[in-house]
Amino acid sequence: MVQAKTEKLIGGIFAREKALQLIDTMLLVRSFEENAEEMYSLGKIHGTMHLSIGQEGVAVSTASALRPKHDYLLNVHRGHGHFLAWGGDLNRMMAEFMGRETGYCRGRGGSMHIADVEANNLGAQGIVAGNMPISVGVGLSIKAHKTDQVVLCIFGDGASNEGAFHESLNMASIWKLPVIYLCENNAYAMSMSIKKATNIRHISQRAAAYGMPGVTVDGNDILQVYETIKTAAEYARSGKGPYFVEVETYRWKGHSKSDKQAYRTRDEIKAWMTKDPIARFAKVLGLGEEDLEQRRLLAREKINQAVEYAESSPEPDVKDILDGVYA
Amino acid sequence: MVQAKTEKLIGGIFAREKALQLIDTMLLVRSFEENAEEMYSLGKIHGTMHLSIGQEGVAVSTASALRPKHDYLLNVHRGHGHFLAWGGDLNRMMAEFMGRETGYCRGRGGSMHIADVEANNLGAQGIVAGNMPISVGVGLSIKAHKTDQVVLCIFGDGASNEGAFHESLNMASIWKLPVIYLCENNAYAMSMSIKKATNIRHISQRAAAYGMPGVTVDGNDILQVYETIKTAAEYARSGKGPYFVEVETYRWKGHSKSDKQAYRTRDEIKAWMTKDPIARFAKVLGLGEEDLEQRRLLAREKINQAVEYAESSPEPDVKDILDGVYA
Amino acid sequence: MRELTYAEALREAMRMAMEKDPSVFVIGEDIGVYGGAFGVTAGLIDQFGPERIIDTPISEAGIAGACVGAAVTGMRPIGEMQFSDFVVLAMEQLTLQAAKMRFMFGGKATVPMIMRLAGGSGTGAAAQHSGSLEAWFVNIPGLKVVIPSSPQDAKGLLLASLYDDNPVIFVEHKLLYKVRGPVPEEWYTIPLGQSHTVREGKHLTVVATSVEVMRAQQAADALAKEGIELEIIDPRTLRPLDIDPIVRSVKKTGKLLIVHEAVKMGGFGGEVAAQIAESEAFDYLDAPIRRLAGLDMPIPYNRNLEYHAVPQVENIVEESRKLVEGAY
Amino acid sequence: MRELTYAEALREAMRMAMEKDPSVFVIGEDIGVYGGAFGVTAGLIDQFGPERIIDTPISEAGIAGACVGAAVTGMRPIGEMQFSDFVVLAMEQLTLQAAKMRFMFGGKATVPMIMRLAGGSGTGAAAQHSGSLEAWFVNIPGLKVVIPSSPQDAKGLLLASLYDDNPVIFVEHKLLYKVRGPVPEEWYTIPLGQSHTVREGKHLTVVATSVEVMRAQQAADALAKEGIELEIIDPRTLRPLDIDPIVRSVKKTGKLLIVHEAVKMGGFGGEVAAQIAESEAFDYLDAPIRRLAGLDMPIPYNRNLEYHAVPQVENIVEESRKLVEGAY
Ligand SMILES: Cc1ncc(C[n+]2csc(CCOP(=O)(O)OP(=O)(O)O)c2C)c(N)n1
Ligand SMILES: Cc1ncc(C[n+]2csc(CCOP(=O)(O)OP(=O)(O)O)c2C)c(N)n1
Ligand SMILES: [Mg+2]
Ligand SMILES: [Mg+2]
Repeated sequence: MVQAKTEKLIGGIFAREKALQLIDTMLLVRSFEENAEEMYSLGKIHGTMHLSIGQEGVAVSTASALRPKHDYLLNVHRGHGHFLAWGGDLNRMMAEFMGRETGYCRGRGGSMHIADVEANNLGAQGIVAGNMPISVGVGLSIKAHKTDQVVLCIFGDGASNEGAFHESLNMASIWKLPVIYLCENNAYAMSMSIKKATNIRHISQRAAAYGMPGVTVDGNDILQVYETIKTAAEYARSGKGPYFVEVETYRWKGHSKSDKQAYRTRDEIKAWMTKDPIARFAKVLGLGEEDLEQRRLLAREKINQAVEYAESSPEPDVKDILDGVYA
Repeated sequence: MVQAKTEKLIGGIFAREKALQLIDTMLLVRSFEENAEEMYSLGKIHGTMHLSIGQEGVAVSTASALRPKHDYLLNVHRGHGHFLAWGGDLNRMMAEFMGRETGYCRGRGGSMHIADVEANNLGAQGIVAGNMPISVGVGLSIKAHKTDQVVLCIFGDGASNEGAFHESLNMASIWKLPVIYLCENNAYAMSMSIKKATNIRHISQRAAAYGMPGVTVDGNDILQVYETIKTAAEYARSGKGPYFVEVETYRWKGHSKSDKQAYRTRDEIKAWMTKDPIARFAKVLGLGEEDLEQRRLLAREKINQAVEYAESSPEPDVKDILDGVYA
Repeated sequence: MRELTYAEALREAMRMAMEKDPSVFVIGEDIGVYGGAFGVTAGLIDQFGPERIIDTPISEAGIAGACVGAAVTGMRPIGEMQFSDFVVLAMEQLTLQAAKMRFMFGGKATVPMIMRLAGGSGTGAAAQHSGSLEAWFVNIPGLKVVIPSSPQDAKGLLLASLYDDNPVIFVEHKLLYKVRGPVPEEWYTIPLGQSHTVREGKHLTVVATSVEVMRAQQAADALAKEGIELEIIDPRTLRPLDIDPIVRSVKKTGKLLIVHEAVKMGGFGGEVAAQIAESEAFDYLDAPIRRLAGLDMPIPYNRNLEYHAVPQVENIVEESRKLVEGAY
Repeated sequence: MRELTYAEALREAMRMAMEKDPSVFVIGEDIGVYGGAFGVTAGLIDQFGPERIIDTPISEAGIAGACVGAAVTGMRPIGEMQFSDFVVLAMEQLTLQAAKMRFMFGGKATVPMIMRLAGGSGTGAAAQHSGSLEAWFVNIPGLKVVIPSSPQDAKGLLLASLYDDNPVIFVEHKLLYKVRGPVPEEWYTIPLGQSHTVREGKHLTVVATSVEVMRAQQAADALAKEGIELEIIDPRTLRPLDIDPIVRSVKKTGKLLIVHEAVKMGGFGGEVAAQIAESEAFDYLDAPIRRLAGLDMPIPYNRNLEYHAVPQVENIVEESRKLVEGAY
């Protein structure tokens, strides 16, 4: 089944070249986060960050089904993968993580607020569901400008219980705004299992409460996510309104740095690690381990260069501390 | 069909005596509001108020299916009917409207905040959906006290688009709290038609988003509402969790005092006036016009006495102005 | 000059802006056919249609977010909170998103939006519909806070706010909507961050905002008969605050009375008092700085209590007299 | 005396209260098995179970409402906002419902609840996770605002807040959670509305709150070597504010410096300055009242900028020296 899809995709829409790029981007994201984790423990990065290791498949398949820089991105706190898949520059991203003046936000934002406004990437989000009301405004703006853009609004399972989720989906629906609501259901909101946080089987069932199409797909199946987002984007671009996509995936690491993970079992984590989106897609592409290792090394190399770039970049000057508060 | 129900009810659960009380309460509510409207235009009542004329059926049937004073009431801004049906005293209610010291809230609350805490009536609500998060807390309190009480949380169609609606229903559902969510869908939120405000046919469809039972019934059919609330109450009391009831009804008057009603047609209003819950139930009971007129006069008389009581009551003393800010 | 009410002046400003600039739109509850709870947007939907005069469901966070998202992508939205109290439901979008976005993104985004709030007491609307919450926003860097006290200021400040590239909290007062005053017909702006000396006098500096400016003027008329001359200054913009004219005035009068309707404790008046107390004017003060403000309570329903809950003309007269006669 | 961290002191207070009183429960995000984002509730769920240590979905308005509804029906809930910033999503329940309910109902209801906020900067959490919003609540009658600066105060003030029949906003600081100090083992309360003179001195009165009390003490140690003696007063409760000890102190020292981490403009310091400027202490001031507070900006991510965005020990030392040496 997946195999069939693969053929079709690899053959048609989805050239093998592109497929290999997705593998490379996933490897880059994972290396970036493994490196970030290490730098954090070495004290080279501070604050907090949310690793998406295990969820990389969603990021690369989603971005590849859209038009990054043309479309808008409202990213989530666990958004390193989406940032890179949207075409983010590794050096300036690393510089932002290390709080340097050369970072995307001049070191003022960090992991939780990294944005690339020129690329219509309107930033990661520190507030759960905080980007959802904003998606309504971006949607209105697109309608007013009469373009064929769409908004990709990303959030987690936990965000689906915020009031902002409700108000935003309803408004987007009644005004037929071109928004793709991408819910990354990784089974937990920090320590809160989605099974305890709601009384329904699939978060996508909530789309019906707004008269909006909603589907749930395997977030670690790149081709399936790709096709679903394609469908959603066509729907939204054609003026039919918003589309809700729930992807089921899993984060291998803790929620953030302070997480002892007492709320889940090693076995559960292990089970999900066998569904590694990278390994899975490599298999689909018939990519061997040495080939993969090659690519992994290339990714690591890029990361090291980015670290060099960031470390050789200046810190913000304290005399500029008030820069950017007001226009 | 209704006839059949009636027989059963009038015969069994629902003695004719009780049925006649419901008629009398509806007449009382209507007279109260007609009088309030008049006093307002005479400047004897100030501020604003929300008349429920045309919706009286919901109030009397709901309260009669519950245990006022034992159960909890979280009332809505358009809640005069519910206040009286819950057993509110006409004199102290009128005194509150006229801002007198003898009023339920010592004249500090008025129509929008009238409460009778001793009767577990936790007040009307000035904030749309503002009582919904509170219902979660009252539900938790009932669970902690292990009583068989339920919470009646009333709100309008417009409230169903507030974030608070979403968070509250979800919490009540996952914790199986004994709350009856009564949505009075009177077709408009101020000037906003529910057809424009949402993209779904029935607000009760939203209950599914929380794994909660939800039904929609004719709000001007007293017996149907009565039976539905009975079912909901049994469900909630038995620990199964919250229950969502949408009643379709209509307000004959404007939203509040400033309403020119440019958003709806006279015909629409006329059509709904033929569904007058009082006339309809009188018919069910085979009550003649002169009998009804008799009862109407009795109601007016009670209102006049209440006005006398209120007008002869003292205004709050300015030296007590800070009373009640802090415990 | 041609006279308009405060509400008409606001409407005219919105109309002129929308006629000139397609990026401007208005969004809020019942602002279309209903014309807004206080009639401020009456008729605009007939001219601009439902795409630019957007009636919303009852979703205040959504309204604020709609403004934020539209503003950061090139529009100039004007949002309305039907009653200022309801802004409590939009604080996340206004203070964590709109106010901080530009800074968090390293100065690379602009959020040119206005959120209009219908504030204040005096209509019998009781505790949940009579709020004066401007002090909250004054504590939030990234926002500007504008609070007009006259029809002329209402129009000029609204147009200036619209073309300021920062999010502006625009605080109106229900009792002012029907107040008439001269309003130029042409397009004009009143720069944000400029205090306005409404009346000159030598005995006492009175800093007042919103409806209290009107009351201070009436008090000044009464006191003038006794030979007491008030100098009334209306900051008009609370953030940024143009303190210099107040400093100069206090150096001249040696006395300062601050008047606002909002609750005194934690209210904006404290900021003015503090800035004067740490300014060069401090040495010129020959009496304690006094604040006349809302009592420490929610707004009551009863008409008489409501009246006494906030500063009225006679309170300003009495307090001014005491200060000038050296009672403190 | 036995020493505990600020977090442990808070936990001990909650544990003692829950052991004694079945009406007490704690509700918030990740407070159960996770133990809270800062470990304050660690282990409590093992002792009291999920019915009394209630993990919630991410629904801050719901958490606040759960507290309001439970409180008005006989419980004594303790709510937690994982980061103080998230309280922006609960403002309606806290300020329009909890704060006003008793008054609106003619004094016939009580809402005995606590909302704990994990506030402040210094952890690199950037603009949306480092807020100091206490000034908002100070402007809301009906609420009490408590802000402990030491483990001992944390326990005593939390127990006092729990048995106060009004809604209490309890402002904690992330950087204080790990700070150790002596904490009595028994049940004790520190009355709300009592300022605490942390250190006596004759040259300058320093009013500081939360983490700045600690910094002020370090500054005082440094200045003591130069012969400059600071008198440090921690209001501990911002609403109601116990101003008398501050007035007495200023009459003694003739100088006042107010220090808090929150942004200066519109911050709580303005209220203190204003109350002193209108008090009898006014005549004793021989220097302008100074405020040292957060810069007018959101909290930046970069460690160095973050450090400079709020008052540090050296800033207090320098500002105190200037004031005492008559630089103003
Ligand atoms: C309004 C708000 N509440 C709480 C938090 C703290 N917080 C940050 S991420 C998170 C969990 C979010 O879960 P989910 O939405 O499922 O995304 P995930 O982290 O699982 O990717 C929480 C509780 C926040 N940042 N904002
Ligand atoms: C949070 C909030 N937003 C807006 C309002 C103003 N308002 C009061 S009632 C109302 C309409 C409510 O409609 P609905 O919920 O359908 O109840 P109905 O008035 O129709 O009975 C509005 C917009 C309010 N009181 N609170
Ligand atoms: Mg999750
Ligand atoms: Mg309605």
